[in-house]
Amino acid sequence: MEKAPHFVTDLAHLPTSAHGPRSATWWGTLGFILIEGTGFALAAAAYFYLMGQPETWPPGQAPPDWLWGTAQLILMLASLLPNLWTDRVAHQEDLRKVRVGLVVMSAVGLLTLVVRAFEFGALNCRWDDNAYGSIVWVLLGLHATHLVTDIGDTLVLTALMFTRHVEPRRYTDVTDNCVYWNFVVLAWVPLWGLLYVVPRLV
Amino acid sequence: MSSPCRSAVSLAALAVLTVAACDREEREPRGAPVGDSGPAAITQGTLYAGQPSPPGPSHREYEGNAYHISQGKQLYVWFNCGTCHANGGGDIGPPLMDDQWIYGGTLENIHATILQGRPNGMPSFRGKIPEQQVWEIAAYVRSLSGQTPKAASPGRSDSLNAKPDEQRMPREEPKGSSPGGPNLEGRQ
Amino acid sequence: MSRALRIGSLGLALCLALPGCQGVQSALDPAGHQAGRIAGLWWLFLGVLAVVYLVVLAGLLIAASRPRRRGVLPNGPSFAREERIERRLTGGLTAWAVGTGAIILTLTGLSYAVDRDILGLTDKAELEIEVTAKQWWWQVKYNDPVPSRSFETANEIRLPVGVPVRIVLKSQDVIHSFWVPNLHGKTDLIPGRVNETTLVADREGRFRGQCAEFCGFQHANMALDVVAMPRDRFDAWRESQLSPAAAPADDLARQGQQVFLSAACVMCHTIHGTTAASRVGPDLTHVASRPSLAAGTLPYSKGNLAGWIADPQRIKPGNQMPITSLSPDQLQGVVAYLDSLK
Amino acid sequence: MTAGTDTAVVRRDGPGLGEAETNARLARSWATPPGLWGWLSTVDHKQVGRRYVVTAFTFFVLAGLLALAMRMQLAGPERTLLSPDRYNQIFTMHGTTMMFLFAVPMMEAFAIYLVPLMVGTRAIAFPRLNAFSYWVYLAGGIMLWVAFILNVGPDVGWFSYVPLAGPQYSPGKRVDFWAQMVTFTEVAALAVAVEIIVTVFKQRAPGMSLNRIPLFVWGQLVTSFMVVFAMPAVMVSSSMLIMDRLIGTHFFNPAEGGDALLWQHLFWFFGHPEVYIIFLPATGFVSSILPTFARRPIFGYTALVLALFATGFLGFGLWVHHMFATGLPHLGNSFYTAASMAIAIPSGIQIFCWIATLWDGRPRFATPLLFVIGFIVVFVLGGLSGIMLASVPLDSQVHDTYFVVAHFHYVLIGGAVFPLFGAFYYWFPKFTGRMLSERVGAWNFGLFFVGFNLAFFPMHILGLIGMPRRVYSYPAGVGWDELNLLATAGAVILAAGVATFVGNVWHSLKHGVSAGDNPWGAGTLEWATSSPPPSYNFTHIPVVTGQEPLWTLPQGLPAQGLPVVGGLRVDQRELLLTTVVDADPDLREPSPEPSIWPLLSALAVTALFIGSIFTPWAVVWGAIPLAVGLIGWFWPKSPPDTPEPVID
Repeated sequence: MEKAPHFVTDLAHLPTSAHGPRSATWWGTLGFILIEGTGFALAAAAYFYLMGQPETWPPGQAPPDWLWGTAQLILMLASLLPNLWTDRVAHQEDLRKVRVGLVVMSAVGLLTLVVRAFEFGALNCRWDDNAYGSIVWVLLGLHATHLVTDIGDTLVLTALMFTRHVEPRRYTDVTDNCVYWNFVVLAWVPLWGLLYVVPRLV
Repeated sequence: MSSPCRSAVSLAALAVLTVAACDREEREPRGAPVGDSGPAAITQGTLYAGQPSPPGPSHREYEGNAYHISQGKQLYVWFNCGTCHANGGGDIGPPLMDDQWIYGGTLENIHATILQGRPNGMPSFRGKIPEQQVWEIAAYVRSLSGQTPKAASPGRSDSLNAKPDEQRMPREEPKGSSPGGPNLEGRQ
Repeated sequence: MSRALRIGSLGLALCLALPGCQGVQSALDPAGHQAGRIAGLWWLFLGVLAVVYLVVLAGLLIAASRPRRRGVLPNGPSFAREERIERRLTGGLTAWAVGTGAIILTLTGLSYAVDRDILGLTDKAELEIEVTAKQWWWQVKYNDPVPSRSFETANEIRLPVGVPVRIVLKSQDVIHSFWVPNLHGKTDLIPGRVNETTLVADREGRFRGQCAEFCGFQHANMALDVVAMPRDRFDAWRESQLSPAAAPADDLARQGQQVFLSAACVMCHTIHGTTAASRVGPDLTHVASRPSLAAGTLPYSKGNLAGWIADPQRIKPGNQMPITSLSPDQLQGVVAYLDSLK
Repeated sequence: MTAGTDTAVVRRDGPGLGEAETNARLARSWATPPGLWGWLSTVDHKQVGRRYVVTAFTFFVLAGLLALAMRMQLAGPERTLLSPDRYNQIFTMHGTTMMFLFAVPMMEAFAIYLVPLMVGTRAIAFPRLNAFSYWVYLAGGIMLWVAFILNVGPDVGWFSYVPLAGPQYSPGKRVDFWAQMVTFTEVAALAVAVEIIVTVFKQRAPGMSLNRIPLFVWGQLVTSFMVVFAMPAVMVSSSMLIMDRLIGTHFFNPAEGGDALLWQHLFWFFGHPEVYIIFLPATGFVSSILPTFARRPIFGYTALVLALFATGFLGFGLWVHHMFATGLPHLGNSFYTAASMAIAIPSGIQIFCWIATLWDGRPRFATPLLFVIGFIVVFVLGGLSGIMLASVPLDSQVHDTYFVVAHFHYVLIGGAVFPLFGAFYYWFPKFTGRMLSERVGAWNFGLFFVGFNLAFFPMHILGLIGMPRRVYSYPAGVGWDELNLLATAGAVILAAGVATFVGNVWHSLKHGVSAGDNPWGAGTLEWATSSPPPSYNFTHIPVVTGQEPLWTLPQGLPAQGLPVVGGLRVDQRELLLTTVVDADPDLREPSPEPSIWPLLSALAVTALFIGSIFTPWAVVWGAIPLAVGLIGWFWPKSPPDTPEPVID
């Protein structure tokens, strides 16, 4: 081993952080999105499976009131605007704007939680009424869990951005967080269809 | 690696957490041996109705045991207790999930009630239901009002959803044991 | 078909060399059309796949023992790929993959054909038997368009030889699986669903069926007897089963009946012609005519019956029959009474 | 050059820094703190991987002892060594432990240890997540076994079919412990899968383009993707089960619109891919061992990679063949017959390539190769009986009998444990720096091979002559007695084989022959560093020029003279990230320091999961310490990283 190694390249010029698929964290986030997306898909498949069991769907009750769920849908789709904006200013590493974006996203996130609470309250069933109630609560709860974790992440990032921990890698954390919020929003679109539209179609 | 040390520590911690589990999870199909004093002490008659008997050895064996309570639930259905008591809400017979106990709400009281029968319709099952099964049914009846440990009480049945399952029942402290005795007439 | 038969008989010869291929619970000792077709398919698969296996083993042996072109250097340098050999091996690989594909395509086709053939029997059923699985025994009901000609028994199925019988399968508690290997493959009994299968016995005999899906404590002792008998004897048996239970003939049996009707027995069992009418446990109207006790756990005999009633939890721990506190006299009476219920 | 570039401040890997100095600085940067604290806070993938190996092997031995207990009970008819209640717990624990606590974690263990070495990087991606996954796995395993010892062991089979496992027919907490154990191990497995995917995608050494990735790494990559898509199914279903049991949902209650078969669909959507999750890494062992001992590169690299993909893909289309007896429509079943049989094609291709490699090689029959040959003999038989099971009519007879028991032990022990023992013998020198005894190894193989076949071959016949699975007892006179006794005798010999292995390891750890860097003359990168490797894996990141970098060195360079790249920091933990397809150098990213937070977070998760068995509110209050743990984990250390050293 004491022989001189055969250096072919010097990589000192390489950058130490990058956004998107160049960074490892982005791929890690993608991995967890895949896992959770599979979870959503399987829960949705269970919904369709259970739909085939009783005569009517929802069994013996009216479809859930669509007001709060649709409000949630609109709120979430609207939240994509500040989210994408935050993503852009994080790419530009503009600290002031990133702070604004994160504060807005934290507020929006907490608002979606409030709306989610109303959604649960307005449901047409309890989880222990029947299998329909069970799967509805689980789908809504599964998505709510994702809301909670992403909002937790956003809040911590927001706090970090107001401390001395600001460095280039923080901006890539912000962009990864934006990617994750896009997923949470996009997951809600089919779930909303499943919970509020499908019962009206059958 | 000092894995033995680590395992021992974790083991001890978990053992403390679950130490009560052994009795709760035992599945003794022959039934727990209950001393003769158990039923005999109560079969003194309805004079003592309503008086909570001192907990006998059977308490933990049946009330704290998930298997026995679950067997009791099955027997409750099989022996058609629901014909009079419904799912515990009461119908022809008194409800079993509230805090009112005409003839006492301890395990021994309920055991005695099943064996001896009571006026106004409760038949005696002495000789018809083996001792061990009576204890199991009594334990189940206690679970209907949340008197058994939650970890041992039954979950929902694979049947129509008529009421919340026993392990989620609010605990109803028996009240029918005031010194004035039970108001038997009130039930008639 | 004749090819399958040839292979089948070859296999049968092989099978005789194995211990216990013949048996009351053997898929390789078929006594019915379906089991016969499946056994034929099995021997065919075995033949084809055994050849494949031998080819692989031979290849492995040749590869491992191939004379070395050059000496072996334990940790010497490896040698590189040679174009010529790579090409030869690639050709071999292609042929191997195509061959594998052809074999599995053929086997899939054969399997499908046998499946169709077996299902073809479904529409030809002349009798209907409803089997309800319970932890851990089988309730068997012979359905008849005339309700009064329906009757119930337990843990035994009797079939007329050569007559396809529809078996309607239900479960009262957990998932069980109905399996009589000498006659047919298994079908699950699933709570909330109704399944069907068809049985036909080609020859007389007594076979053993057993629950094949794990169902708890006493899954191991949940068996049933299947008796294939000629049509006329079957019809006679059927008539006898329709009659109510025989009245006790002597004092001991009479006393036993009294005990039965006043003790715990009556809480669970039915005996037609008496006041015992609970449907929790097996119908005992003709219990003494059955080949076994406690769902195939014990062969029927008076002694086994007494032992079973005296302590069912020793013989089949965890089963739903409780220990009753009958005195020896009472026990003797009950046994005498039940033994008279032919 | 600026003033500060004398050797004292050069903190980069490069010609300017001597080898000894580079190693010393890397050792300092990548060191794990000493003592207990370091032991609890380490994020070194080799330490974590070793723990995984030892823990999973312990569970293997425990589950094996349970198997022996079962064989003792079944040695003769109507034996009463074990009560039915105890037996049911034992066979459930055996299956659960083998599948969830041994097989999958063991394969992950090898991935955690070897993948970073094989792709030529200093650490696994997300090392703290890796440490966390181990603690969670350990907690889940201990929880299940403590429950079992306290008579709260699950007793409904490793598959936990409802309604038997549901609230009505499984009173108490036994099944809840099973369901939460699933959650524990799946969290761990999913975390490892993400780490492996990212390590393989982003951290390969420069030049390791897709067509140069070692087959072991390909196997682990495909496996990780299968984990990502399969494990959520069992998490969804076990969550449904525990909710049915604890808060009264009705997923599996037919009276309220649920269905018992929903469980089976979800469980087998996970359960069948699970078999390949165990088998594909084992094919990686085989593809690593064979070229080394045949002394030629593997034949059919591309075909083998495609076979991995095909298996991984088809593996998701077969689950219904576990449900042929449930009365599903027969036409649909035939589709699954075809799909199940089709998987024989990629398997056949793999077998051909391995035999061809051996055929064209100059094999040296060391213990690892013996186990690989045993693997082919045993696994092919299991594969062929699998073709029988794929046929609907044949399956209707042998489903849920001892034929199936024989089949999947041939597939899983044959397909995974034989290669695993080969892998132990092969990589033990790398893990420990010492060789295992070859002489004892031959005994180990012989006992294991003979014992295995004696134990499991008779079970094929037992199943055909009617013996169902999962019975604690069987009657005399049905004709099952002799074969069962034979199987028990085989099990004892098999156990002696495992004991021989344990003895070999025990002895060799202290007295084994010193191994050196590359005792087998192998070609992949894990052999290009010392045995055991240093905390930073490689002094310099190598440049890869072929599938077996140590065999295809550029002309004139000796084995240890791989071309390398310079420029990475040596004063801090830094990794080289490369592009996904071509592995071109792209980025230098820091790698996390040791931390106690993964352990604390795992403890919080443990409290939450175990608490939730007893009250659903545990999910709410348990989330608070968990949140604290996660924030502590991800909060950047202060002061921020020292500024980049500058070199002209």
